[in-house]
Amino acid sequence: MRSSLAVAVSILALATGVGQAQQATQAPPGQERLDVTEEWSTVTLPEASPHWIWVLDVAFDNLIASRINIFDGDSGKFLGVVHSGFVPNLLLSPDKREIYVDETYWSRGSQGDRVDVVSIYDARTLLRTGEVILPQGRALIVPKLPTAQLSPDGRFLLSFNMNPATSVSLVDIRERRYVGEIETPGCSFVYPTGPRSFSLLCPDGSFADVTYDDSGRAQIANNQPFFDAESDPVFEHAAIDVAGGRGYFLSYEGMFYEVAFENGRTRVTDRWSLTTAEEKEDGWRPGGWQLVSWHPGLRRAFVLMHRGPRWSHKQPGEEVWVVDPEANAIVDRFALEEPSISLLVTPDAEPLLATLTDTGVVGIYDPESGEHLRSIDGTGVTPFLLHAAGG
Amino acid sequence: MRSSLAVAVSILALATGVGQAQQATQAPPGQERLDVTEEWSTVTLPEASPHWIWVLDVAFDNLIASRINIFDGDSGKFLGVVHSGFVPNLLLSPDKREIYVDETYWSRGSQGDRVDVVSIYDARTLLRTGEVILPQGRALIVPKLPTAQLSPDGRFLLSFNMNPATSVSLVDIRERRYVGEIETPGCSFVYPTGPRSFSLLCPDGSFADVTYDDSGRAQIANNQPFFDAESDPVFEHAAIDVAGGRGYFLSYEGMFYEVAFENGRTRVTDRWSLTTAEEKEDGWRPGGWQLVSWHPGLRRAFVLMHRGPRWSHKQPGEEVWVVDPEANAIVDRFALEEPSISLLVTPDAEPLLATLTDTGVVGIYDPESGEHLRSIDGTGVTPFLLHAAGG
Amino acid sequence: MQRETVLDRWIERLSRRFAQRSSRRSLLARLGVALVGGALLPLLPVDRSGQFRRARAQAFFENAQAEDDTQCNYWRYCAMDGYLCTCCNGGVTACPPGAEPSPTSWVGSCVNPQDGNTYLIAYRDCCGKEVCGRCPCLSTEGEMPVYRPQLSNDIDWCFGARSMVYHCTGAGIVGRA
Amino acid sequence: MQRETVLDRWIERLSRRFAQRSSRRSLLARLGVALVGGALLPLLPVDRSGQFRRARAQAFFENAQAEDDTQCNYWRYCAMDGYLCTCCNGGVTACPPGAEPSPTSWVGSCVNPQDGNTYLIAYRDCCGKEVCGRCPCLSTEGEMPVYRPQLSNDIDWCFGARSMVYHCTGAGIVGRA
Repeated sequence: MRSSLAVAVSILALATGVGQAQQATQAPPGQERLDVTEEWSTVTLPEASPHWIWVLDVAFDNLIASRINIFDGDSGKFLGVVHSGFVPNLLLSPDKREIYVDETYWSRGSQGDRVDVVSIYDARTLLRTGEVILPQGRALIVPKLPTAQLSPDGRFLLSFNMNPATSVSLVDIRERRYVGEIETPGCSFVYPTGPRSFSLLCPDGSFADVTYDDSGRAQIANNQPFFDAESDPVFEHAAIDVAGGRGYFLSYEGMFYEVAFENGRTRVTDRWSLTTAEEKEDGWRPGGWQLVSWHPGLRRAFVLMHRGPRWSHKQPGEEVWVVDPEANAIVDRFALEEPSISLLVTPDAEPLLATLTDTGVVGIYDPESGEHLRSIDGTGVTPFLLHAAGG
Repeated sequence: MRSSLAVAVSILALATGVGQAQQATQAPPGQERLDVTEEWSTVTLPEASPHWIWVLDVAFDNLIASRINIFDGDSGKFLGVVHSGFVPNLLLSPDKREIYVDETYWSRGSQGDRVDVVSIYDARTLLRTGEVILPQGRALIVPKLPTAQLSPDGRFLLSFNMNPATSVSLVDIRERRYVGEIETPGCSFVYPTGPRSFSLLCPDGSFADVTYDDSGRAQIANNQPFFDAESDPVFEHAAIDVAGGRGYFLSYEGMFYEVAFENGRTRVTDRWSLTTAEEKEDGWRPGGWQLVSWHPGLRRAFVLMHRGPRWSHKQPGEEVWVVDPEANAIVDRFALEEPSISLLVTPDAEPLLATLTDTGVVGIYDPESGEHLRSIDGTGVTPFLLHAAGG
Repeated sequence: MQRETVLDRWIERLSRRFAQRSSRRSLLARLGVALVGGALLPLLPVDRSGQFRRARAQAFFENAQAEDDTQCNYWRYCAMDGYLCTCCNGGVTACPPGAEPSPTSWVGSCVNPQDGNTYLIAYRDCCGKEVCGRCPCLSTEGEMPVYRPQLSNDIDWCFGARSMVYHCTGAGIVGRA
Repeated sequence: MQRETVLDRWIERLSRRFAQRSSRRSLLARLGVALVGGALLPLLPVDRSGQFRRARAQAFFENAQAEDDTQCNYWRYCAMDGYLCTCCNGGVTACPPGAEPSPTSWVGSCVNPQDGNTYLIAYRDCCGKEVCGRCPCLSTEGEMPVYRPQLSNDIDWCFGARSMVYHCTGAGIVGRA
């Protein structure tokens, strides 16, 4: 009965409509109609420039609706957006062809069944081309770079878990499958140290060093503590130069730790203070969120510094200090237009330095002169992280 | 291998931790510890007061993450929130025990599989207690009251569909099941007219009148147009008094149409202009979003009015005009603190008038004196609709 | 005739999407008024009531410009509702990366201040991607309630696209009115 | 002894949630350091480094007050990160309607300006409901990186709750430090 009624009524409507249409067709003679019809298309992005800045906005006001906004650091132009889920992590493939988002969804917005997933996007179309489900979940923490990392060749994605026991999920990106879980009890994050190795930070102030193979078999080795985790812990964000076999960690109080990566093992080779006694007296400390970035060509670390009391480790940086780890020296420092929580130096030969305020303003600077080139507003509601392709 | 490694390392960690714990336990003798431990609980709401104002925020900046914020109109206090999906509609059960949200989700945020659903919440705990899936979808339009309605006894939920063919899905709330689809080709919305009847507005300016039974069998009857849909259409929002068997519709240009509901049929009984020739000359028009509300005890309609040109039908109202449909007269008018897109008069014997700006400020007024009692800020990012329980 | 071409293309595309209703006749019956609207689209601006001609005198047109399509008062946006695709790395008739132009649209009739002519504008939503969030605009010249869907901008006009998720809106010329 | 009671309760509750790992021994092995933290929680304020005592001199405590628990400088919030439940129709130890207090927490050590004493504060997330969005606060007195989870406020601390979705945070006294 319902369908016959439907047909009857819609035929009536259709008849009426056609009648009106014919009537209208006969309206004003001589008047041109339909002389232009524009075609529609969809924009495709070119290969990412190393000066594109990817801003990850965790969107604290709606954690299930985070987003990744892409800007051209040279022009400030908005290039596109990838919408993401609960406390996501972003990874850009080394060949710049794909984007991976390590993220969490629920089947009814913030209710229903939880799923943890690596979403795969084409970097030019920004279309979601696949996903790999993470059956062991993932660590739900405010996004930090070492929460998920790629192997240097881009073959594997390593995703840190905390439930609250800790482990690392291994995803084979090439084969689009979950390989397994590497147990890393008590230690956190993923710092790649070589082609098939990474290290973690442990609560006692030591590294745990992990090597793994393509089938997910892993070996873990412990080390002696290299910092005092009670009195002066190192930040989670560090400057990692896998190709160069080096990593640089810094502490709340400004200690700078230089680490060599050798066959998947860590060895702390040097430690010194970023600040002089006088600067300490003035309260200079590193701080913010993504507070350090490494440029392999310049062989410099860029660090956000501020003046503040102890426990001000999340305070935005007012200056950038340029660190030469070979000379154990601050070789430059310059003031920022606005205090910033995160920074990134692009990985190319003519790099830009991008900074990020907690209100979503990206500043673009020349990292060698410190000159402020431009600012980009509206990069997010509560953005935290900056990424660049090929970095 | 992985699990034995895990156990080995975690036992190590545990041993270390326990050692530290024991050490600490022996620290400062005589110092009190753990002398207070506070219990935690969860707040449960009382039965909704008729003065509670439910603000539906469609959240244009994140359409998948809308929300319904609840405030006490007497105190301005925030009482709770129900997080909802894509362009939701809210319905409050007549017995005030449940909340229904007619909404749409995708399995991966804004990607993946779509599901349309009536979510059922307990009104006191705000816990999601069930859902009924809508297999025929629902109309995805910016939320308007007539997009989904309950039968007057609360037994059935009627959800308008547009795909773009139109129909109405019938959900049996008591039995928590989808009953079926009532085809309503070409006509839109749900205006309840009786216990098991509703009407729709058709593109030619007429009503279609539908009666249905508990098994979902429906009959549809057409009518002659009662307004000119080309030159002066009626707004979607209308003042509906099902118990009183009356409905009041108004047009872009301020015509007021009085409709009698009799055994599931509509009959237009009167039509007159809200504005005098002089007021028309000054540009007075109805406008906004939820621009009219009816109080059955006062027997008055409250209408948002503004001065603006033709096609300013979504412009916020600067005044509220109080309409007596028996006298065909404006019996009062008062200015608002801030131009508002929506309004609601609470259904109780000592009613409040609530208004809503497009920036999320709710104004609370005495509907009889027009006195501004208070304002409530921060009711949403882009809120559109106001609801009250038992209305 | 262009009217039939547009209509046919729309039906054909919808038919492919809704494969279970593949015959033109049954689709026509199914779509009812929506299709009526489809057929009517190019003709509305010259309808008998003359409402669009009267509308020319209104506020939008007085402030319209033809230079910057990232502003709400760009002349084509006289009945716009949504985020401008031109602010989202799309264009006035191009969807931003990752979004798909809907095969369906609502329409408006806008005056181009450069030639003084009235053009029929198809407002197409770009779909399949959560909102862009840049340059929200609302204009309501000739905009009608939802029960006249082809002229209503409150509707998610992603009908026929792969996904009903709304990203932004463009404004393409369909013809002279 | 209270320490064991709190710990036992937490293990018991987690055990019920993670039913597949129901023996206390296997759960202990599984949780590893997290449990170490659980055991350590009430004891940290008197650890040898004395960091919390030094921290008393810092900025937060100078501006703290004990009157209004809907303000970020309410004394218990010295290591708070999140939306205050007190602004969301919850309380300092009560979750708003529809949210569940997490059985787990991070901790801080805050000075009550009324009695000058230092109290161990358990910051519990209220869970199972998308963010409240009112009164965001961040304080970092004694706050540690995520690799020391019990002292880190960047973690979604809904472990053991029915859902990991974060709504707001409260601050309950666990004991005197």
